[in-house]
Amino acid sequence: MIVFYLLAILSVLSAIVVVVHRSPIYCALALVNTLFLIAVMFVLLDAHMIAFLQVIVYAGAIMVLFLFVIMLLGSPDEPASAERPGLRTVVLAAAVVLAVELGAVVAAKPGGEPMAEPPSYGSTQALAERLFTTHLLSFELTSLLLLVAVVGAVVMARRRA
Amino acid sequence: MDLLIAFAKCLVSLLIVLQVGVILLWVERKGSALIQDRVGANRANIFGGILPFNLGIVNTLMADPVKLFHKEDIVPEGADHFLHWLAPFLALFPLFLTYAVIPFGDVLVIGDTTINLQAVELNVGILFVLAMVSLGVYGVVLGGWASNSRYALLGGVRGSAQMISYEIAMGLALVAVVLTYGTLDLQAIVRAQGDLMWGVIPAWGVFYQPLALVILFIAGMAESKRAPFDLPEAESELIAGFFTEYSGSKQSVFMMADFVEVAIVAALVTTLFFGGWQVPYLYRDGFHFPGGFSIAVPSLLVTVLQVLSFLVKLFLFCWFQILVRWSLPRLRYDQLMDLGWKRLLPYALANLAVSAVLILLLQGWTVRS
Amino acid sequence: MPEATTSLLRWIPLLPFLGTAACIFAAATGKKALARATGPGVILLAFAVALVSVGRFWSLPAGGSLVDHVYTWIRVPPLDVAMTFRLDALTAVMVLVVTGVGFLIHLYSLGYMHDDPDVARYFAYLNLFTGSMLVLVLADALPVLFIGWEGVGLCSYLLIGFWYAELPNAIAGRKAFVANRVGDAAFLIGMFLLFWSLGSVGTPSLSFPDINRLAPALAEHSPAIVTAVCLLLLVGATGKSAQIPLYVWLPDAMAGPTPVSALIHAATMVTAGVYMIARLSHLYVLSPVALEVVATIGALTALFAATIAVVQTDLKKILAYSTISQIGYMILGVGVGAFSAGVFHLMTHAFFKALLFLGAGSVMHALHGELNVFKMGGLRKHLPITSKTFLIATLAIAGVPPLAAFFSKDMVLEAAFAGGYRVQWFLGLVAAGITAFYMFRAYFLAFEGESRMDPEKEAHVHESPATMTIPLLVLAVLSIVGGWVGLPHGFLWGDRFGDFLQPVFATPAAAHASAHAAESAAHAGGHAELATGTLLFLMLLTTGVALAGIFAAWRLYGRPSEQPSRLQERFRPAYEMLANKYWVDELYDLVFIRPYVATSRFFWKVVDATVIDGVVNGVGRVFDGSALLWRRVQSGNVQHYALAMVLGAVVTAGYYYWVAR
Amino acid sequence: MAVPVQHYLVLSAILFAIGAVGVLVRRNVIVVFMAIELMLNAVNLAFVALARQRASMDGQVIVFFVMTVAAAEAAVGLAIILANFAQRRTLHADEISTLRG
Repeated sequence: MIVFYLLAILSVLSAIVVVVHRSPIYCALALVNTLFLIAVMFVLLDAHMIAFLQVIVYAGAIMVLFLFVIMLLGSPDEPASAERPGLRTVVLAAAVVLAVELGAVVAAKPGGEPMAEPPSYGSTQALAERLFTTHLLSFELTSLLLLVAVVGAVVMARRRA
Repeated sequence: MDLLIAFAKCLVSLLIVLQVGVILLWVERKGSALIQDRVGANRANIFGGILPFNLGIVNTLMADPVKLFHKEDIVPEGADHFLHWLAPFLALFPLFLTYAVIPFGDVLVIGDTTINLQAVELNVGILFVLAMVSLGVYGVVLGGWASNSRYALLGGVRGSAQMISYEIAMGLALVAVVLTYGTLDLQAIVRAQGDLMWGVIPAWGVFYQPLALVILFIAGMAESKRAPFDLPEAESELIAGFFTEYSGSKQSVFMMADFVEVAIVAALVTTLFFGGWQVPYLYRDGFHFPGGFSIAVPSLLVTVLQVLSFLVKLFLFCWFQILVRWSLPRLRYDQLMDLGWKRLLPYALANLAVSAVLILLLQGWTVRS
Repeated sequence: MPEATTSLLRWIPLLPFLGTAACIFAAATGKKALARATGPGVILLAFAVALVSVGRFWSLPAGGSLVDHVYTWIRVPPLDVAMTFRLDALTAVMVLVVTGVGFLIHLYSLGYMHDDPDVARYFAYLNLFTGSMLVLVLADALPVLFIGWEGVGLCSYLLIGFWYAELPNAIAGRKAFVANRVGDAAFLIGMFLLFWSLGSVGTPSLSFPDINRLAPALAEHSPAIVTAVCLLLLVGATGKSAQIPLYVWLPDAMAGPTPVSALIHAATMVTAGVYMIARLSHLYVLSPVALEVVATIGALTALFAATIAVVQTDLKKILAYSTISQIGYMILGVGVGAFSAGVFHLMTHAFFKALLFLGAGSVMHALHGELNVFKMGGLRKHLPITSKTFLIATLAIAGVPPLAAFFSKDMVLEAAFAGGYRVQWFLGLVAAGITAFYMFRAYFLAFEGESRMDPEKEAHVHESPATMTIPLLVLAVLSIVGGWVGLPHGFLWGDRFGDFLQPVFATPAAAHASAHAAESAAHAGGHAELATGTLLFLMLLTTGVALAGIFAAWRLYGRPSEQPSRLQERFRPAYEMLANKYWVDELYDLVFIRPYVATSRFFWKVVDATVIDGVVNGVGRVFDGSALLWRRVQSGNVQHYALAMVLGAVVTAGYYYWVAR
Repeated sequence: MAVPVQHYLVLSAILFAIGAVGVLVRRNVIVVFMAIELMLNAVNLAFVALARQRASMDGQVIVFFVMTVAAAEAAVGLAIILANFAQRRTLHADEISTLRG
């Protein structure tokens, strides 16, 4: 219980750093941190496999790629932009309203105690069984998507040369 | 009591990895000297050479860290202080954590208490290893970037690309092993290797998955950024790569991480392919050789033998890595990428596919539960 | 009715279609040899399959049929059209004629089109045509028949305009297409009307067994609709079969290669209308009015076209008008309810008319395209086989016993007489005499007498190669013996052909819809009720008329004489009228084409240019103007778009929060 | 005592909104991209929480797919950013306003 609220507060703070910090590197690190905290929450929610995938895929691969690109492009710190204060206000207001609305809407519907879970819940095997039976087609399509992404990335990268 | 045991196990684990790391420092010095036909570290010999044997190891174990920790900590101008400080620890801690899931022995039975000799019992141990290894790259990247130095930056960029690339082959090789044993739990994998193939050969991973072993070993060495994969450091090109601008204790942390990584690769190889703590034909109640010949051994002794077996294997593979490092020249960058993407990756994929088919053929189509 | 399922029938049309594919490939790659081999080859195979199928059909009990369900084409309840082929007696005759005569003409084409550079394209079209025609005759449902119907129309257009580089040929093709479209439109409306109206008496369906089954109930329910359907379909038939009023395209269709004229515009396609009416006999017998109209149109066309043929000088034009005239006989036959007689004449006509056209082609081949009969003469010496076979065909078409058309034409006329259609019978009889006259006129002018050829052409005159003469000989034999399967009743073995076809057709007697039908049933009920004496008299009468026509032709053209030109002078107005084909083309031009063109021009210049273009440009201008305003939204800045999305999400979530909860 | 699923969902909504702000106000496209990843993760959290609530694995399966898509998106997106940078020498979202390369 306490662990969750600790994680929640930390992850919100960390997410705010992602959005407001002027150095892209720090943004990326804060995001890694957020992702890591969310992974821990996944563990709390009995989603072990997903939690580790979160670390391996997001923190270990995707975010490294981001850092790689940031370093490659030598991305400078963003100046504190005072050019669009109006926009900023609108956006913040919209975001607050959105958060309140979304929170209210999603929190209002479900309730009660969580359902009893089978002993294998969250295990690699349980995930794999769903993945390779009910969602087999989606899974195979995912492989296609990744292939397309690989080809697309290579083409984009090649064009520069 | 349980908490105490857990704490003790973690301590043991940490001690093993730390000691292995420090000992490797010495082994590497003397070993490289041996290979290059020179004497190696030979100063500050305790007792001034009175003893008939060299105690350089003590020197290295004690003096080197002490010296390093006393040096000035230099942070380059324009560097990001926080990240510069953070990077070495980001490099080291995930590696320590990795060690927590490596089993270094079977169970220790004291009275009624049975203690599993693994710091953290995790049923997705291999995933944990992969996760931690993939986090190790942050130390390199940040170290390179935070130093505000071209050399360091280049080292960091190289390091991140290299580690991401080899992680894939490594992961695929691991998947093949997981397929073979049907579990992600490292302790369970080691236990499964206690069986015998055809009643004679220990059912070690090396016999089931030889190709995965090779791939994992190569990828592991690439992950640890040591020759012939030391492009991120590449002293002849980048001075010291991503930790060019480090000194004193921070540098020692980086070097520590280097050796710990070696130890982890060795531990992984041992655990997954060479039976971990298993001693051939040794069971909980003693030796049972094929042919019916048995020797009864006390339980405690069995445990000691197993831990020793694990350590011996661990050092063997550490030594092998040092041997490789000092034997082979550095790859070119394109060769590095070719090896990772065009050799190891396809081989790992093929290995996985063949393994999957064979396992299905041998075990039938039923889902293992 | 016993049915036997088979998967053989689909190959009959499929083989020619495969041949088309092969020939298109050959045309694209220039492999003429491939086209020459596959073009006739697939038709021969189709003929063989047809023979096997008919053999299997033969072993079925009377009234049976072979059925081949290939797949379900359209299923939009209540419309359910199956791609099903059915082979019954009528189809058996048609399939054998189409594949048999078709093969002979393909064979002939090998020689005739030998030097044409586009021979592959030619065979592609010809195969496509044969396949479509086979779909038409094998179809078990009206829409499937319509596929073939349209397919043959398309191929006819393609082949008439085969030498499209010359403008008149292309125009002739277009004319054929447009005339056919008029008929097709009526056909389609008839088909829809039939489908729609069948819904009132049961589950509507367009397959022939269902139409036959439901037709009596429909006639009971609304006889006017049956008549309307029959007349609409008849308009379709007049288009395809070149009857009044839509016959005008057929003479122009002679612009195509001569084997094409033989196959499409004589032997097969133009008889599709006859086939269609015969196929729907169960529907037609329920509408005496429609039958009356059919018979009248047939008889009128027979006479009308025959008179025009008298003054034509172009050999192929003569044959074209004679085709129109002969199809008139067939229509007359089916119109008087003697469906088997009509189909019988269709078959014999296929033999001798194909022979005539191929003979004409052989002459053209020899004379390098010369077609004017006044520039021929004495060809008998140079073209022995062609002239002999041509003579046989001429005798056959003239109705000289015991050649083919004698029996078939006679049967049609007898049926008309017996059915009480006396006026139509008389018109047919007169047309028979005129037919004998103009055919022998053509024969005498072309093959007998002195040569009127250009000397240099005469030097090169030669008999055609074997690939061309063998079909001539085969068809000549068929023209002689082809009629023997349908002798008058009670005469030797009698009307085997009619008996064979009998289970397929309805007889007017079977219908009890109206008083007229009952009356005609009382009159006839078939030829059997004619007294033998009457029968004999009729036969002698037609033979006499034919011989009179032949004699007149011999008197005028069989020997050198000034009489023709004198007659021409004397009956100048009549001659002018005939030579100008009753000014029908001019009439159509005045009544239909000019107003149509004028209307089109109006729509083009006024409606399209101002109204439609105005609307289109106006719409463009409106968007152009508003775009000036709206393009500010398209800033190109991704974040502005994202902001719009987020605001949308805010509104949506707000809706669910405050309103929809 | 278990944390009520609503709390997870509220956290998810907050993180989502923070990510949305990042997408809207940051000029650096890489940071914008990272904010999108943050939004994806917020949704993932909601999925996993609801999956736990309903004791159904399907929510986790969807998260698996989201991760895959995110990986593909990152690969292509970063490639585009690289190509774009090579072309225009900028990472600012508001300067990249034409599709022409």
